[in-house]
Amino acid sequence: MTAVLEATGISKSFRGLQALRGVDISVEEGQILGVIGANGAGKTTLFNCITGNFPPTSGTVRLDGADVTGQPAHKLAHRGMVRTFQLMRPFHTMTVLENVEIAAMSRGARGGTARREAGETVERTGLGEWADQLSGSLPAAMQKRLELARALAMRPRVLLLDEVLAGLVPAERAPVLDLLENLRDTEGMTMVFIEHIMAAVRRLSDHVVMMDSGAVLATGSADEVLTDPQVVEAYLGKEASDA
Amino acid sequence: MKRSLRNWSVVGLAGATLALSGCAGSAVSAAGGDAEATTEDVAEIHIGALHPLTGSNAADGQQMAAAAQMAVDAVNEAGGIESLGGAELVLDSADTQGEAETGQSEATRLIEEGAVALLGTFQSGTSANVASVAERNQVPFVMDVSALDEILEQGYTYSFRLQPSASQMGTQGAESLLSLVEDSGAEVDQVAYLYEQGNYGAAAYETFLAEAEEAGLTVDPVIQYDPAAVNDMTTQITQVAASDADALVVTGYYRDSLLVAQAVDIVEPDLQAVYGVANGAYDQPDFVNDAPNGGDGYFDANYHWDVTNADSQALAEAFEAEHGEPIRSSAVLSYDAVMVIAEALERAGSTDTTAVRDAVTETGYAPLMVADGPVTFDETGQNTNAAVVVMQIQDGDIVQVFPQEFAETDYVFPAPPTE
Amino acid sequence: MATSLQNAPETTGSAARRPTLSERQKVAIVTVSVLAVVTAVAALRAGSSTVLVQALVTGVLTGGIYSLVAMGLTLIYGVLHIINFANGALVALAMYLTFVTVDTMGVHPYTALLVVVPAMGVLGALLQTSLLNPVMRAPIQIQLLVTIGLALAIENVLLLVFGPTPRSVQLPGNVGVSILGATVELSRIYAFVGALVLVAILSLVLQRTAIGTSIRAVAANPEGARLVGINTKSIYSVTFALGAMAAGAAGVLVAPFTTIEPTSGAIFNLTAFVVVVLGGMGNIPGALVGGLVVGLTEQLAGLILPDESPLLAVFVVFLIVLFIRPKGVFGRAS
Amino acid sequence: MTTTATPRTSTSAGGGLTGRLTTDTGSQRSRGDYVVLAVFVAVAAAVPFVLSASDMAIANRVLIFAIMGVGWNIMAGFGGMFSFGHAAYFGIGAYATAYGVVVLGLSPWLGMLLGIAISVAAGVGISYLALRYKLTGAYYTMSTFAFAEALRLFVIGNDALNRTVGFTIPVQQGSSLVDFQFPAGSPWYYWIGLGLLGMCLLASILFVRSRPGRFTIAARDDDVAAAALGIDVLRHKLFAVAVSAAITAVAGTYYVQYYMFVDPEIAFGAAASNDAIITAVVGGTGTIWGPIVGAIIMAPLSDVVTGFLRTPPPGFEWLAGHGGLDIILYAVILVAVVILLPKGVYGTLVSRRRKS
Amino acid sequence: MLELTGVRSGYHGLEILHEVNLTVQPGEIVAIVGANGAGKSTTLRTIVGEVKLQGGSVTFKDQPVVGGRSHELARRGLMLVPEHRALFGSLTVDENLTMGARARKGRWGFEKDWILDLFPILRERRTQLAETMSGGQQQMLAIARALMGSPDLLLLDEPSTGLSPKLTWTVFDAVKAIRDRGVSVLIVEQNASQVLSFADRAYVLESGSVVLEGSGADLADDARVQAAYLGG
Repeated sequence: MTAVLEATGISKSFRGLQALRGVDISVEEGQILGVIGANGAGKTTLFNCITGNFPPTSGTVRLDGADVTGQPAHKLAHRGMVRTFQLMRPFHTMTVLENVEIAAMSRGARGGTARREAGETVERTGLGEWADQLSGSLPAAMQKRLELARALAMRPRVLLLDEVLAGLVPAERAPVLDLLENLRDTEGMTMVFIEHIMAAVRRLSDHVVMMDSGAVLATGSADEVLTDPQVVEAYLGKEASDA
Repeated sequence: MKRSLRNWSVVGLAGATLALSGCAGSAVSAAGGDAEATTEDVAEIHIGALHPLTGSNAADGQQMAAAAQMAVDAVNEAGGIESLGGAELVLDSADTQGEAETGQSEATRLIEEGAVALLGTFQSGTSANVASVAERNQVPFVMDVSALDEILEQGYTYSFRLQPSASQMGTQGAESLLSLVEDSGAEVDQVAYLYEQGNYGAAAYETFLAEAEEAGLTVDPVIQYDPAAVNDMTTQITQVAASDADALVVTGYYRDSLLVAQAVDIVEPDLQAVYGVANGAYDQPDFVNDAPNGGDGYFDANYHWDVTNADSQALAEAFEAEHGEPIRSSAVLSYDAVMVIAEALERAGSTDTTAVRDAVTETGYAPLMVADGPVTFDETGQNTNAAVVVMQIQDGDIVQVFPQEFAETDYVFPAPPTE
Repeated sequence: MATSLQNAPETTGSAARRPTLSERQKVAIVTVSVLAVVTAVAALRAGSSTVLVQALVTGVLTGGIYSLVAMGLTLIYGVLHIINFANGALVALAMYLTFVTVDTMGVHPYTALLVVVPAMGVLGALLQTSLLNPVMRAPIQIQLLVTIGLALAIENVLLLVFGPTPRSVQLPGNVGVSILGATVELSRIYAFVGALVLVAILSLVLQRTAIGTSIRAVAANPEGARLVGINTKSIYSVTFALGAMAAGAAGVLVAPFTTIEPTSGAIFNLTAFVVVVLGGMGNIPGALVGGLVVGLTEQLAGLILPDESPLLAVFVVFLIVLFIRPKGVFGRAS
Repeated sequence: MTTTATPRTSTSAGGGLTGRLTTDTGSQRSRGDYVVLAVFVAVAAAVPFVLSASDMAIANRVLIFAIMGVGWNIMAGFGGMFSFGHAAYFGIGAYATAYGVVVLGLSPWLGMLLGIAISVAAGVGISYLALRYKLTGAYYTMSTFAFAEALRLFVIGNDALNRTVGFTIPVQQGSSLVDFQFPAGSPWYYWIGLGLLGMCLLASILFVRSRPGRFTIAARDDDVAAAALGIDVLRHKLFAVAVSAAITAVAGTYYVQYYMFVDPEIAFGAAASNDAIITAVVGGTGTIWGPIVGAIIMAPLSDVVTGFLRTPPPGFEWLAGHGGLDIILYAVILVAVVILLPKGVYGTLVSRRRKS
Repeated sequence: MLELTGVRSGYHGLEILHEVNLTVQPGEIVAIVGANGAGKSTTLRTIVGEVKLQGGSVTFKDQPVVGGRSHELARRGLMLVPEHRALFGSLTVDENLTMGARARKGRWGFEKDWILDLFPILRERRTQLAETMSGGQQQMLAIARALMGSPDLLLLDEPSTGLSPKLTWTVFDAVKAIRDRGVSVLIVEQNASQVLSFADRAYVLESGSVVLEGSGADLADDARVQAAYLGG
């Protein structure tokens, strides 16, 4: 099997500050890759480089084997790679339904179709009762779901999720995890997700990459990575690994 | 319509003017009585005056409105419009704020309120706008001040202009300069020309150039500038100083012409004279206060009220007595404009605006301004007898010095701007 | 360029790197060589070395005046991120205050500084406190609209009070002097020196005084400033007051060689914006350099393209710089 | 385009007024907009039967302000690009019409199309540069301002465009719809202007409901999110600029045909830009109807003040003969609205109603 | 010293913190730990009044904290070092420290020398611009700047972010030294094990609510804390 998404040697520096140092990741069709690491490790920057928010300083991004490095975000979205944002970015003057409708329209759905699809997606992501609320005044947890709903309305083949569970109480997490799992299992959706909640990482990831200071520190299965002494030290601090 | 009345009109007008200077005009008004047999019975005739009563030209605008009112009062005192049963004139004065749109809406309002003729407006842009309103409403419009040639190049049949156009002033400015030089016996072979780069400056310059070249006068260097942006004229005056020019000719507005004077003062070019053509500063009393050395010796060829004319002097005295400030030439032009309209009404004997327009076309009114003769409009509506006079600043006073017939005192030439 | 207040809000703050010396040298070399070529062309067109020298000297002097007028603008932008459209109106107000002072007390025009500058400071503080502080968290356009309103109000109040007739202020002993064969009015030299002094004073205030350090701190990071106990709103008011005082000083120094009308300051508005953008918004010494570039461009363009308004050349330079180097030629690179 | 949220400037070009807007985003309530538009045009069409001829001059000015406000609002209100130089598009419309009529002998309607075409090309060109080079905040605002100024200076220096004099439309006697000329005081100027305004409003409503319009609003709200959802932000913003420039150019044409005169200051001066901005801001940025409300408030100000001063009531006589009062009032209203009603008069009413 | 009672707060009318109760006594280090998005930073920002209080109360030295006036709080002796540090990037190290002292209003002070002894690297870089320093140095400068204001209570938001383990310990050692001079410290950390090893007391925050509280040592051994981070 070939990698659907493959990023090799991604480096990024901002005004001389090295945020990424030669990061390699790849994910195969229908698989889920978890990306973990402390705040400031460069996870979101990696997403930004991959999804075309800004070009990497060096390195290559391949989607379905084609070099898409530096292509603008909107083109990559139409090639099937869609992302969510850690800091929610709703179209705040629009309702939840309209937010999702925009995504459906962008994918190409027309008028009533876009609206119907948006309604379905809204229901599917548990936002049904919020559909007519202005997205700007939504609780954070609902905005998180909206991020996901909008991305799903694009019917992506590769979905990049940036801390989609953050801010959700455990009871709220389960349906989201179920949904993601379902998407992978029934639709074969490929995913890369940044997450701090390790239970979720353990449950979803086929593969895990641990980042630290802009570089990949460890990679492997969830169990392998989460028991790696280096990882434990970086994550929990020195004493925990000593203990 | 009433061509036969031409002779009468001169008499009638003289009467109106005399009334102002305190003499009774009753003798002539009787003569006017039988001029129009089919008199319409009207009690009042409205004339609309459009001037910038506020805005950056309000000082002129307010004087112009005041002088127009004095003209109306004079006509009414002399018995009103005899041919219309002694109907009184009423001046409806409106504020253009110096803006084209306001000028247009105010002109429309005045016409709607019954004005049979309009006068104004000072700013050329506003006048252009009012002229189109006048044309569309078929109401005569007599421009007192507005120099831009283009206003009357639209084929309008209801618009007239008393003052010399910019190009007339350029031509006559050159003629005056040439005769002045010849008269003085001085040697001027080359002049430098400095002008604001708008159409006003360009028209004055181009006609000046044509006249000068014909007479063999070299015009070089020629320098234009942006009057709205310029902050310093030293470089331009240095260009003049570096040339062989014997005199400097300047066409510009107040602020920039003052900058020229300041630069001339410090660069000290070797010039026999600074000579304004239609200059917005060199005939202004303020300039005497603001300029280095009081601008002593500066010439300006411009329209001006005729200081040598007794009627004009009487108006000036009356104006100063009533309003506490010396009358400006712009105000005298407004006075003349009302008189042209009044005289036309008298001959038309009708308040039909087209009849009034036809009568204006035939006017022969002798103006209080310096002129080559009575007001005579050509087919575009321009007063062909409009003329400039050369003024000079002498010991803090702005005096008419040339040509001889209008001179109140002798000119000084050469008059180097820096002593 | 330590007096730069520019902490571009677009940057993430901590990671900004100053331009290296070589970068700045590059800019300087390009600027100087462009100026040299333009000067050569101007020399050919002028055909006289006297005229060229005069144009260069005049360019430098008017450039100084432009930067003088722009100083308050750049200071206020640097700290408050407000494009103060009322800067020109404030300069005009200062000119009228100068006129009134000289007219009623009969003093030397420059002594009006003692009256005008403090008065403008008080006015500036009041304006910021009452009108601008309430909208400081709004997008910059909102503050821009407030200053547009201010500009219209100030200019028209001046018109209402003083009427449209131009006023003037005479400077005793204002004669022409010769510099390098060029002739220059003394009052313009004083204004140029005034610009230099103002740059020095503002730099000193910002660098060496407690209040100046607070201002720079607020400019650099308003949140951090609040966290160390600085009342940012009062610093905003102090800064606007300083900006208005700079406009006041400019008004006094410019008054002797210009006619005083309600729009006398607005004439400088356009050039002042160009100066500030060229110099890097918020960069005080940059404003001086920007002023010189504009002054020289205007003078040389006047020689090269006598048919066009020299301002057109200035604006074309402005647009090019905006697109190619939006942080200003002499501003920090980002 | 950085994803880092910044405190004072939005990441969208020109900053936008994001966060202070109420937007009629379209789908929920704009069926009603068509009805309101129809009623508005029908009621407004009766105005000439009510007002006197001189008051009609004010009504026509309201129309011009309104069209300019609607045009500006597309770009700044819905597109988030705060233009400070809409005089550029107004002026191009005015000059293209005047040049077409006077020099080329075209019908003013063709002149209008010419104006729209040039205006759109210029707007898209300059905005492409501004967006391409990511001018934001103050720099974007400055660039729009500088563009209008540069055009003004260009015209002043251009002989073919009559330099400072501008153009005067030749007067014809009688009415002609083809030549867009009627006797003075004819209500046809008003009706045509109202028709144009109606079409511009219709364009505005259609835009807000259309795919490009909704994508543009999405990009205004958050351009990064919009791009991530496959929206070509640059293309849609340029489309908004094109619509905005076209509408504003129509105002220019109407101005020229009504006043029959244009010069560089009228066309490209800062006052024209201010009028467009202030009309929309006072009424309510980012709403369909805000600019109409703004125009009704702001356009008659100068005439109202002039009328007031013509016969000042006791206590105000000293104001007669002094200029500037109208603009002071204009400025005070602007500042008061910006500080106290940041959503504008109409925008505030709408959001109050929504809350209650 | 600091008391939060039933605090509810959030942004744009939506609630992030639900009924949070929390106290800090004089001279103790209190830690708040929890996953990303649990509301840790919001708690700190609520304390300094940068986030609007929607219910409950925050008192500092028995006086209520008023929203929007964080500069007054600094003068009363409460200094926050935010996660992004909020340094004055275009000012030098020395100037940053001088600005910090602005908050000092008649309180006993940390001497500048003592502070520079705590972070000797700052002494070498006194004339360097803050924005040109490395992340670790900036963190130290941020703490040093706050200390210059002689706080009675120091709030630290994730001081270990972006620091190497070695630097992290330098910072934590400094925190202990600060506490030892009698200053209360409220510290928010992702690096749970480390911070719990020296905190006197700690709260575990989850989805805007306090789910656990106790002594640092107790919580360090609590399996539920481990679970919160590594998912068990």
